[in-house]
Amino acid sequence: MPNPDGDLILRYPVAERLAHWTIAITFIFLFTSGLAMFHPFFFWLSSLFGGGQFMRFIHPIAGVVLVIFFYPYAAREWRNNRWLPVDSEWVRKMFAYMRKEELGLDTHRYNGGQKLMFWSMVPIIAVLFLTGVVTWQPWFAPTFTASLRRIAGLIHATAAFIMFVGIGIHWYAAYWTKGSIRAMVRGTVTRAWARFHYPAWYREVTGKDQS
Amino acid sequence: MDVTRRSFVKFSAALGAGTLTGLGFSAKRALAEVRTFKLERTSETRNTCPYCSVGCGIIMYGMGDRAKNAHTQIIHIEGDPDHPVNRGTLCPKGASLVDFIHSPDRSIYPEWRKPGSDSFERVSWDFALDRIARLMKDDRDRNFIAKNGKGLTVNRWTTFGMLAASASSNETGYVTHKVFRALGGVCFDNQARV
Amino acid sequence: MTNNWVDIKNANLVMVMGGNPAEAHPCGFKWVIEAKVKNKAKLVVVDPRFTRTAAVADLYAPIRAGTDIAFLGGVINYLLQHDAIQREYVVAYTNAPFIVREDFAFAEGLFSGYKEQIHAYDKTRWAYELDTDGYAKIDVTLSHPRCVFQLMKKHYERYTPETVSDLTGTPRDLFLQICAAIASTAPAARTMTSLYALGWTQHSVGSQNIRAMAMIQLLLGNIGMPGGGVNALRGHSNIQGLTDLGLLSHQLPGYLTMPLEGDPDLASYLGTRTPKPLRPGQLNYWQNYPKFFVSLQKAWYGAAASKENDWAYDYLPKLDKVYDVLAVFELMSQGKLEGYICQGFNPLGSFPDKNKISKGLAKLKYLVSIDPLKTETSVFWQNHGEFNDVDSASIATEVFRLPSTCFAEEDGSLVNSGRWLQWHWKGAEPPGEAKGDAEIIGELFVRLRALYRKEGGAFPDPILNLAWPYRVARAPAPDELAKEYNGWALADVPDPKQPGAFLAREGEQLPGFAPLQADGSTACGCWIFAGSWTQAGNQMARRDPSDPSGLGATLNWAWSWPANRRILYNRASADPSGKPWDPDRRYLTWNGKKWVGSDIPDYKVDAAPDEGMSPFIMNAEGVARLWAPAMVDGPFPEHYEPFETPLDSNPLHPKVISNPAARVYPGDRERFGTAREFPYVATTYRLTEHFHFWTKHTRIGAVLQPEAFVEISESLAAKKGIRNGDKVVVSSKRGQIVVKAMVTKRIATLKVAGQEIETVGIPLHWGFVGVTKPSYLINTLTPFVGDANIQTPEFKAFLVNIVKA
Amino acid sequence: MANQSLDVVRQSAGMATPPSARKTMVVGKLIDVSRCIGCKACQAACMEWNDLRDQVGSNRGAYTNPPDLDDQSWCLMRFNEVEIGGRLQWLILKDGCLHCSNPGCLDACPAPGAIVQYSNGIVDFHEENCIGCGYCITGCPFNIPRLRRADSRVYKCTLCSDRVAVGLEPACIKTCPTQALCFGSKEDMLELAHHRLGDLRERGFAQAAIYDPPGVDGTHVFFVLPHGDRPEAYGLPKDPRVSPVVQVWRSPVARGFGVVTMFSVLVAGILHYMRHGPLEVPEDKKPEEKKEP
Repeated sequence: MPNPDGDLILRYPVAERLAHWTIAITFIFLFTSGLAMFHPFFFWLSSLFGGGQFMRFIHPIAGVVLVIFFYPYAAREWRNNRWLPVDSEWVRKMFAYMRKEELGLDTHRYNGGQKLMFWSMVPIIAVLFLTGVVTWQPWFAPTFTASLRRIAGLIHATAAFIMFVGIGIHWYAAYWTKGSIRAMVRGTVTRAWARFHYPAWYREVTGKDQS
Repeated sequence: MDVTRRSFVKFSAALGAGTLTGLGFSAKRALAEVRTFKLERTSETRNTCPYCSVGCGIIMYGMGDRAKNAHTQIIHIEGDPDHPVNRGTLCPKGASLVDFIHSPDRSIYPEWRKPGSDSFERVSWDFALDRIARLMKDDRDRNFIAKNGKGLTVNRWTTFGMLAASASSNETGYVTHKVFRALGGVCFDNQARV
Repeated sequence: MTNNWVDIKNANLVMVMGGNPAEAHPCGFKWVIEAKVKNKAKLVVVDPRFTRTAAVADLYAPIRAGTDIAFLGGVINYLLQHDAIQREYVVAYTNAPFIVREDFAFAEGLFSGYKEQIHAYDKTRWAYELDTDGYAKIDVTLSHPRCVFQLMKKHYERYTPETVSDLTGTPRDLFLQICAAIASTAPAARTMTSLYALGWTQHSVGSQNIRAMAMIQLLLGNIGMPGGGVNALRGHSNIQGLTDLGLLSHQLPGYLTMPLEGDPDLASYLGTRTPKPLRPGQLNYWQNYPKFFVSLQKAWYGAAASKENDWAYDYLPKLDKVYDVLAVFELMSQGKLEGYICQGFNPLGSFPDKNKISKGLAKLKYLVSIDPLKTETSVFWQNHGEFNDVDSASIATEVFRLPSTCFAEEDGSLVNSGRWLQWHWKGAEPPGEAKGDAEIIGELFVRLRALYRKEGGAFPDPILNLAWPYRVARAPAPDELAKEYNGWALADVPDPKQPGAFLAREGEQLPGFAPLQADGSTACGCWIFAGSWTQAGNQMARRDPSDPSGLGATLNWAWSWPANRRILYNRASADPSGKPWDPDRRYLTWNGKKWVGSDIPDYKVDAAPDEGMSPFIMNAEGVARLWAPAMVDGPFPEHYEPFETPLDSNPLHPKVISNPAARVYPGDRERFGTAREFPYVATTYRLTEHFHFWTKHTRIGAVLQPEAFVEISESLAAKKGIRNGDKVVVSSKRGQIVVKAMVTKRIATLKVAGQEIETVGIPLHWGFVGVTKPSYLINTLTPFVGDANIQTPEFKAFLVNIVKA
Repeated sequence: MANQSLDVVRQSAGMATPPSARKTMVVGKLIDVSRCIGCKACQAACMEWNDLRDQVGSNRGAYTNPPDLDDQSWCLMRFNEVEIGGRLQWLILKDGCLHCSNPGCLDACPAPGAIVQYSNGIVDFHEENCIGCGYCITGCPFNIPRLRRADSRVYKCTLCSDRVAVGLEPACIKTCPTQALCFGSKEDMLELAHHRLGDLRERGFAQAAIYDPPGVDGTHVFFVLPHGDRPEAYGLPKDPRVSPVVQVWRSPVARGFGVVTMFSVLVAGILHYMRHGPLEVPEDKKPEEKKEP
C-alpha cells in the first residue's frame, strides 16, 4: 500500500473503486438497453442482450441494481461534495479551465465539475428509478393510470438523456485529465498530480503545504 | 434539396446507421408476413347447428383432405353463407360448436353402475346392450298388460318409459318411435313436452 | 311456426311476448331487425324482464309473470271496442258467425259443463248449434246474440284497461300504446307477426295463451299473410321434427293419435278421428285419416298388417290415460316404473321439482342414458355435495351410460321451426367407441327380437313382425329411414282422374301424401313428410337459396312439410274472391284456372274461389277457430292465476283462482307454496350464451357465462340488503338453491291489485357436471304442475323467497 | 374485394419507409350499436377463430364476462344499464381495438415490426417481434392492448388480418346475427352508417351520431351510437386522441434530436481533445527531490 510519503498517494480506496465500477458497468447495461428502446436506430443493440424480450426484462433489474449500489456510495461521499466557494469560482472559470488557463484553484477532494456531477446524478437516478417503476410491466405499471404512465415515460426518457449527457461529460473529463482513470482503476495518483489538481486535498492528505 | 430540420435529423441518423450497418450490424428486417390462414387445406362439410330451432346452416372445416391415414378432426365451424335463414351468421352457441364436439365431458365408452355403487365402471358395448335387452325383456314379460280390467285388448307396457332426443335427427326419431311402439310402450315423450 | 323465419322480414309490427328471440334465437331474430329496416317495422316487447330483445325494441312493457291472458284479453277487448278488426276476413275465414248452443254460459270463472270431482269439463256443452243436415248454423251479420263474435265480445268486456293494468302490473298508458300499435295492423295492407316460445307455453294456461294471440291475429286478418302468423320459436333443433314424428305419449307420426281404451277396434278408432265437415264444401283434410293410418301400419309392420287383422291395429298399445312426463314421474315416484331410457335428455335438470325427479329415478330398476355428453341424470345417484346430496349406497338403480354421436358425426335431417327438413352430412368420426343413436336403438331391437325368437314371451307379435328391411339390421342407415318415412307404393296406385295413368308405380318413392291409400297399397312412415325423399331423390338436401318473390319463400332450399308449403293457410293471404288482400305482398292469387303465387298453395289447387272452400283446410269447419270447443279448459281463454300466485285470490272471479281443468296430483298440491311464505314471483328462462344444460360443457360458453345467478330488482335488493354479486339463498316450497345475485334495473317492481310485486329472474343453465362453475339445478324450485291441455310444466310463474346467504 | 397482399404502410420503430406504391382497399368495420342485441356471438367467434380459450371466471353480478379485455379475450361485450330521458336503456358495447388511422400504440412501440399498419388500415400486433415493454398499452387512447404474463407479449384484436388477407371478412363480422357488424370499404361503411343514422333519427334518437374520432385521424372500426352525444355512457372516451405527452415522448424528431445531442457530447469531447490536448500535470519547473524508482 503506497504510503503518504511515497511517490504515490491513495485517492480512491478499493471499496470505493469497486462501487464506482459496478455502477459504471450497470450504467452501460442500462444505457445500451435504454438506447435500444429509445430509438429504433439502436434497436440492434438488443442483440447484445439476447433479443428484445430479455433486454426489456433485464433493463429494470439493472435499474434496481444501479440504485442499490449508487445511493450507499453517494451517502458515503456526500460530505466531500459539499459546495464550497472555491467550487463556485471553479464553475465561473470552467471554460477557462477547459482551455487549460485557470488551473491553480485550491480545490478539495473533488472540483466544482465533479460536485456538479454528483449533485445532478443523485436526483436524476432517483427520478429514473421512480418513473421506471411506474412503467415497469407487468409488475407495477398496471397499478398506475395510463396518463401517469405516459408522463413517467416522457420524464424517464428526458432524465436518461440528461444523465447520458452528464456521464458523457464525466467520461470525457476522466479521459482528458490524464491520470484520473488510472486513479479510479488503481486507486493511486502521483504526488505531483495530487498537488496540481487538488491542492487543498493534497494538503489534507499529506499534511504538507504546497512545498 | 429542401432540407427541413426533420429530414436533416433523419439523414444524420441514417448516416450513422449506414456506417454501423457497414460494420455488419444490419438490423434484422422485420418481415411484414401476414398471419397464415388456418383453413388452407381443410375439408368442408355442410351441416346444421344442433342447438335451437332456427336450424342455421354451418360449414365444418375438418383437418386433412379425408386421406385414409388422417383422422379428420373438426377444427373450425362457421356459418353457411348460402343458408337463407342465417346467411353465414351464427349465435354465440353456434360459433363455439367445436367446443361441444371436443368437450372434455364427451362420453366416449359405455359405462355401467352397479346398484349401490358410487362410481361408473367401463364395460363393453356387448355387455351393456345384452344386459339392457335382458332387463327390458324380463321387465316386459313380467309387466305386460294384454287385457285391461274390462277384458279389452290393450297390449300396453306401462312399467317402461323413454325420453327421445329433440336434437337427434328425424331418422333416429322415426326408428326410435317405431321400436318403442312395437314394444307396446306408452310412457314416451321428448323435449316438446317441456 | 305458421310462417317461417325469413318471412318475419315482411311484418309491419313484430310482437314479441312469451319469448325472447334475441337471446334464444339470435340468428332468427335477424329477420326482426330486417323488418325494422325494410318496412320501418315497430318491435314491441312485453316481458317480466327487460331482455336483450327489449334492448332493441321500440316499445317495452313489463308484465307480471303468469298474466299473459289478462293482457291479451285486454287487447281483444280493445280491438272489439274500437272495431279495429279486418271484418271481411273475420266473417269469411273464422268461425265468428258460427252459432253456439243455447245452454252455453260462463259465470264466476267457470264455463258450463264443469264437473268438480274430476276437475274437467264436458266439452260437448260447447258444441255449435247444428241444422238438420248436420252443418253448423251461422249468422254472417255477426249480430246473433249466441254467435261466437257476440259471445267473444261479452266474454272480454271485463278486460278493461284498468283491470288489465291492475292484474298484470303493466302501466295503463303503456298497455294502451301497445293496443294502438296492434290495432294499426287491422287494415289488410299491414300485418303483425307474433313471436312466442316457452314464455307462453310453460304455464298452467299455456295452450290458452297461444289461443289468445291466435284470436287476435285472426281478428286482424294476419294468419296466412306474409309477415303475419302465430310463430312458435321452438327450442331444440329437431323438436319440431320429433313432434311431427309423434314421439309423444298420446301421438303417432303425422299428428295421428294413439288408440284409447274408448277405441276397442279399428272402426271405432277411425270413426272418432275422421270428422265430417261442419260447413258445406270444405276440404276437411282429416277425412283422409284412414289413408294415413293404414299407410303407417304398412310401413311399421309390412306384410303382418293386413285387412284381416285390421291392419295390425292391436299391435298398438291402447291408452287408459295420458302418460306425459309429469304422469310418468308421478308413477316413477310411486315405484311403478322399472326401466327408463333417456336418449339425449337430461330430466334431472329439465323437469320440475328436481328432488321428486331424483327420488323417482332412484326407484327404477334400470336407467339407460344415451348421450354424447355426461349428463347430471346419468350420475343422479352420485353425491355431488350440496348440489346433489344423495346417498349412493341406498340407490339400487342399475345405470348404463352409452356414448352416442353428435350432430357432426352423423348424416340425417332436422326440422327447424319453419318446418324445413334440412339434411346434414357427417364431417368426422365419433370419439372413442361412441355409436349413432339409430345404431344403438337398432342394436337393442335386434337383441330383443333375438331373445323373443329364442324364448318367446309376452305378446311377441309386434316385435317379431316389425318391418326391419335395413341393409345392416343392427344399424339402420339414415337414407333408408328417410325413404321409409317418405313412403313408397307397395302396388301400382291408379290415378282416379285419368284412367290408365298412375299416381305412383309399385316400389316407387311417393311424390307426396296425395297418392296415399287406405287399402294397404301404400306404406308411409309419416304422411306429412311424404315428398321429402321422392323418386327425384333427397329433397331435404336441396341447396338453392333463391327467393324469386323476395318474400322469403325459398322453395328450392331443403323441403318443408306439408308438401313444401312455406306459409301455412296461405290461401288466407287472398280475399274470398281470390285477390290478394295486400297488393304489395302478392303471395297467392287465383288465375282463373288454379291458384298460383310464390308458395305452394295450402289449398285444393284447382278449387275456384266461388266454390266457397275456406282456407283452413284441416278444420272440419274449414275456417279458423275463434271459438275452440276442443280445448279442455274452455272455448275462450280466461285469465287464471298461476298455481303459486302472489295474490290471495283471482280479482276476476275469487271463487276460481287457478286453472280449474289443470291436473294436479294430490302429493303436489301440498307442495305449492303460498304468498306468505314465498312472497316473490319467480320465472326461469334462458340466456343467449347457453342452450339449456348443454353448452355448460363447452369452454367458450363457460367463459361467456361462467356461474349461476339470479336477477332481482334494485328495490328488492335494497329491502333484503343484498349487494350486486352477493351469494343468496333462493327457496321455494320444494327446495332451495344458493347462487349469486345480480341487482339490475331491468326487472321492474310492479303494482298489482294494490300490492308491490317483486320478480326474481332465474336463468337455468348450470349444473353440477360441466366446465362452468358447479351449481344447483334450479328446477329444484319449480312446481310439479302442467298446462291443462298438454301438461307442459309451469316453469314461468311460481313463488320463491330470497335471502342473503 | 380480394386483397392481393397486405402491404405495410407503417411499422413500429421503423427506420426506412416501407414499400407503399400500391393502393389497396381501405377497410371499414361498422358497429351499429342500435342493432346490437349483446348476444356475444362476435366474442365467441373471435375466441374460436383465433384459438383462444380464456379462463372460466366467476359471476360478478354482470353480463360482462370476462370482466375486462385480456390476452385471451380480444373482443368483449360490455353491458351497462342507464336511464336516459326517463327510459331504461341497456347500452351494450363491443369493446376491442378500433384500428386507428394514427395508432398511439404504433407510435409508442420501441420494437421494430412488432406493430404494423397495413395499407388496408388494419393495425396488427406481430407478437414474435414484441419485447413486452407495454408501451403500446400506454400509447393507446382506448386502453385496448393487453399484456400476457406467461409470454410477455401484448395481444389485441387483429381485425382477422389473416382472413382479410385472403379476401374473407373477419370472423366476428360474418357471425353477427343482426348485421350490427358490417365490413367493407371504409367509405361504403361510412355511407351505410349515415343511412342508419337517418333511420335512427326517425325512431326518435335525435342525438344518434357516428363515432369515428378525428383525434386519431378516424378509425377503421367505428360506431353508430344511438346516443351519440354521450359516448362515455357506452364506455367510449369522449374525445380520444393520442395523448400529446405520448406524441412528445415518442416523436421521432425529439428522439432523433436526443440521440444526436447525446453523441454530440462525445464528439465535442473529441474535438476539444484534438484542440487542447490532454490536461497533464506540467513538468515540475522546480526540481523535486527525485526518488530513485
